[in-house]
Amino acid sequence: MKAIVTVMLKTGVLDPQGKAIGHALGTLGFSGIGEVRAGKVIEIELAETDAAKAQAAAEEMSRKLLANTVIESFKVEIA
Amino acid sequence: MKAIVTVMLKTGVLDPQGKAIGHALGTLGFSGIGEVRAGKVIEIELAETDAAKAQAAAEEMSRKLLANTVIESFKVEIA
Amino acid sequence: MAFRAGIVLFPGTNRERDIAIALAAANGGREPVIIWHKDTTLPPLDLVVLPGGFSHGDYLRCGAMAAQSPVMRAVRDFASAGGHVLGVCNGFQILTEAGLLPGALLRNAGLRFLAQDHHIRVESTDTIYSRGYVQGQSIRVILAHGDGNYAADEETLDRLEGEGRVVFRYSRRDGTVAPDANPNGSARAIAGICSENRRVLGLMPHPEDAVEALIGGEDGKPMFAGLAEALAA
Amino acid sequence: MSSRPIDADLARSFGLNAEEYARVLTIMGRTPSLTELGIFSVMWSEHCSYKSSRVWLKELPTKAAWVVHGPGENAGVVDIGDNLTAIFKMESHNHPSFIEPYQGAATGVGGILRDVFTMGARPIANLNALRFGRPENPRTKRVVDGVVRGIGGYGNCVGVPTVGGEVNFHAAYDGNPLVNAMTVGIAPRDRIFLSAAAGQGNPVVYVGSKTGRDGIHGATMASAEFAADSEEKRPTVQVGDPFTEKLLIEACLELMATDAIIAIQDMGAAGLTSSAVEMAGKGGVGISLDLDAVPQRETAMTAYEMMLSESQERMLMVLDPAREGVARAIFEKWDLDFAVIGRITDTGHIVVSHKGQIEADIPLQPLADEAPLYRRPFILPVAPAVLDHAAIESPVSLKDALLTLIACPDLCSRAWIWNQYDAAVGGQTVKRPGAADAAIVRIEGSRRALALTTDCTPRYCQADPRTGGAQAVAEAWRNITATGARPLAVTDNMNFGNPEKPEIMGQFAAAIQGMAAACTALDFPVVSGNVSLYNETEGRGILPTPAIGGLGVIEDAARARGIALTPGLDLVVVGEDGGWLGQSLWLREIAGREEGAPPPVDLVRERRHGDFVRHQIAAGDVAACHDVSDGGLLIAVAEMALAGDTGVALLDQPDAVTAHGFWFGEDQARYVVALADGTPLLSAAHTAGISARLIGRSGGRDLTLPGGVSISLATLREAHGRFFAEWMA
Ligand SMILES: Nc1ncnc2c1ncn2[C@@H]1O[C@H](COP(=O)(O)OP(=O)(O)O)[C@@H](O)[C@H]1O
Ligand SMILES: [Mg+2]
Repeated sequence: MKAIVTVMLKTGVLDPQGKAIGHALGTLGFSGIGEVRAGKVIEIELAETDAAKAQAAAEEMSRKLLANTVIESFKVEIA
Repeated sequence: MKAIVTVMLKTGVLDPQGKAIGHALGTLGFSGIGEVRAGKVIEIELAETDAAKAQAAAEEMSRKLLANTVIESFKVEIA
Repeated sequence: MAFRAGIVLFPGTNRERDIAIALAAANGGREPVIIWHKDTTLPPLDLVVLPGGFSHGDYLRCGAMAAQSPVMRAVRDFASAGGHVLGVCNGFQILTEAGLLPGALLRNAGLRFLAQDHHIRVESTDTIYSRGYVQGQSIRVILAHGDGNYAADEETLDRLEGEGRVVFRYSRRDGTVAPDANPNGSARAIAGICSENRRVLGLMPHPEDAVEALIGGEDGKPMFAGLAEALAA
Repeated sequence: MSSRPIDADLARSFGLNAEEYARVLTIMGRTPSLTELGIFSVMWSEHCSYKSSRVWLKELPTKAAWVVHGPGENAGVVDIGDNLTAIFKMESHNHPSFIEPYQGAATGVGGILRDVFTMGARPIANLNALRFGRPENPRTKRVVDGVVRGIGGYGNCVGVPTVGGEVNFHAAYDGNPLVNAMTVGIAPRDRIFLSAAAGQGNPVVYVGSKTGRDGIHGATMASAEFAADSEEKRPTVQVGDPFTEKLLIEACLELMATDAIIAIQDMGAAGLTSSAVEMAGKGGVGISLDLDAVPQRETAMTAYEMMLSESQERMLMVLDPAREGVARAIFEKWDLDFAVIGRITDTGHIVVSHKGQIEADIPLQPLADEAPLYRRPFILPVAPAVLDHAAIESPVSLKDALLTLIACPDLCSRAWIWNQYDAAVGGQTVKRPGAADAAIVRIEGSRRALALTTDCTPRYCQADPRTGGAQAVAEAWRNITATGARPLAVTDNMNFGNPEKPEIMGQFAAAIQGMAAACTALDFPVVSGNVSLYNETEGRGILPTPAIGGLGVIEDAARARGIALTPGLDLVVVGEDGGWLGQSLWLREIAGREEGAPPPVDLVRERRHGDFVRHQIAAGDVAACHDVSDGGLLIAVAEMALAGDTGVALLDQPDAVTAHGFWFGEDQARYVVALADGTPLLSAAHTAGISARLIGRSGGRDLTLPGGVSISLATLREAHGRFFAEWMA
């Protein structure tokens, strides 16, 4: 199976990268741009075949390594 | 609307970050880890209300700025 | 005769003084003009320099936002009219992002910022930037980058090699190229390449920080001396 | 919003005790509003008011002919000649760096940079003094990695070279690492900017990043009812944006070249509150703020949140109204927020309004004058007994001791760290990390250079804080001297445990006394500093760590000396023969004992030896010089050999001392000086009544110990480089 982990800064935490991207999009002439947030996505091939177990494993990986839960939140999808 | 742009290195382009994450997961005791790829996700709030137009705009943003198509591929979702 | 150099200042550029000092020293004390990233035209120039730094904070991808700035349109026109453009470090990243040089610069293979002296071998002396050196010479320069891992598809790499456009390669002190002397994982140990017409050059190391015996050594000096000689002629 | 009553209970959760809250009530003559209580609590916090440390800090000497501004301004200012000043300060970001090492360290660098450029200086160098827990502790690695990346991430991006620092490891820092960051800047003597506001009606201008709910103090975190949304517990961690900081530096310096600024202050701890209160308070004026005008990143922020937010990369200024347009144009050019958020008044009050309501109205004078000040009970530590050094036997050979010591975490190569720091940007770094006892950074356009160092030996301070305090100052002075530069002044960062414990307060008092004595004896005044208390976890304090940042000047950068040996030099030790093993690294790492009294600091001797060495360097014959500190003489020699990639053949040690005592004793006031012919120096020392001894000669590819045992440079280098490489692999 494949776990897709998306890691974003928690709401309220300054996202300088998102801010800079939003600004650059404006400069490029795109209009109607609101808030931009930038995050990470990590795709992990897993030998696990049980979706629930894969989900649990990926969540543990996220808590332990992939996300810095002091400032980031994460989301796991299994595909 | 919100556009969610996921940018990944193209297959074939070496992904040292993904490799390092895979290695670290192994060290942490996770087993059955196959290939790991690391990418970026950019969430953009758009004033646009038409999904097709939002999709087109986000694709243009991706081609112009968000992805470097020499090495990266991208995917746009509208939410 | 002095030559006319211009340095483009992007928000976040931080090695503009270093390169200005190196250029002025090679150019009879003449200070380069500073060009603002929002400018849409360039003054008459013999050389445009995109200096090192963290343009736009290196956010998203190094050089990506700077490559889209208004001034880059003018720089592209300048280059296609045969102008000389030098991109150092972040400047090299901007040149690849702008499509003025092929390939891309990825995160260093070790995933850490590298700030240390390293040797590079001069592979081609057929540019104004490298004519001051001897082919095969190894020079000591400083690296200061997090994203210097040069990548391009095999076809592009072969073409660059075939056309003699690999100008600098990471090497040991004695000039041998080896995996243990490749600090950032660059394809074929590439440290610097030039355009087809040999007038646009991008390189990751900082020759501008090696123009004085007291500070960083003098191995960068021939670059500036050489281009002064070529451009002032 | 909360309906929790404002009372002594709430005040306590904000960190104000009953007596302090009673004082608030007297000043206000009524129950304060939530915002007012917040303002009192941060202004009277240990961090802003120095309530436990102020009585002691007064004992430090702060004056000299070359001191332009001592403590009390954003940073210290000293005259360095050529009509220029050096502006510098050190500051801690300990707790944030434990919670989130990368951002904690990064924002620490950002904060100290602002303290310096707010005074009109262009930052030209950063240093960092770091203390971490035991490497065996699994958490330490993550902290080290994050802190180093954070310091590099911020400093490299803003383009200020990181040129030096220090690192120690000790179990006492397991739950409480120390991250002390120092910035040095340069400003023309007649263009120094201060924070005292003036001019009724003048605009109060906010520039930089927008305000969010970053880092609002822990009290509010704990009481969820104050958060507008409780869905997600907000982190107190601030995220740094070095890109914005870089723009802020450039925009501020551009504005400072005009005559628009009347007063300027960075928004550091306690953000808008402390900057507004301090500017108005120092100027003896009043200030009114309209929070509706504050650039905001988040929605529905309350007055309380905006006043206490610690969002980074923001500055507050009072402008000449006639130049407001000029100023606005500069900030717009750099794409930074610029907003007039208030006026200077003559009321002597800070008045904060938001959405048509007065949220705070506090008289400034009592807020400052009646801030609590404690002379906390203290117990001066008892100095440990001096060990009988001659009776200590070595369990291993000199060679094995050397190879163990040079590989230990406290003495191994720090290259893994400094190779992640851009030390060269700016093109003026004459001596990078590892090249000399102090970093040498030239002033652009001049031959003059600054010599910069940070020093402290916490294990000495733990054993005897008075000696440790003096030693830290002496070592900084010595490190500057060893380059040939003239030491000018000091910034300090006092890192201690809980001051409410008399033993900790005693450590603090004793360290200050030692520092004061050394600063006075060495003409090395303290011009700025920072105090970080309550560095404890689970009741266990850190080692007392008064980190010293030293600054010196040398007229000609080309005359600065490093530690690297070249072949064909005599090595001469200036100083006594040594043998002091108490609290030495040899004792800890080889004999497994952390014991005894630390080496005494004889300030008269320190000065005499240092002045002698500096004079010898100025005379021009000295090729390399290194002070003797951690690890003793043999470590100093080995470091010189490695730095120059040149071997050394050592002579026999004197009979009066044991071999390990001679080679690893940590006696103070000593230097290894290398020069082609040591004879004239030896006789000059003799004439001056200074002990000096020839200990060897450089050349070859080996370090040859007395008795003929050789260690190849390659072996030595492998041992020196092993620790970080293996640990971080
Ligand atoms: N955290 C650090 N950042 C940058 N340089 C450092 C750091 N720690 C140590 N260094 C450098 O390593 C060298 C050796 O440090 P140290 O052993 O503390 O020197 P000394 O004992 O002579 O004061 C110095 O050049 C110092 O500036
Ligand atoms: Mg030291």
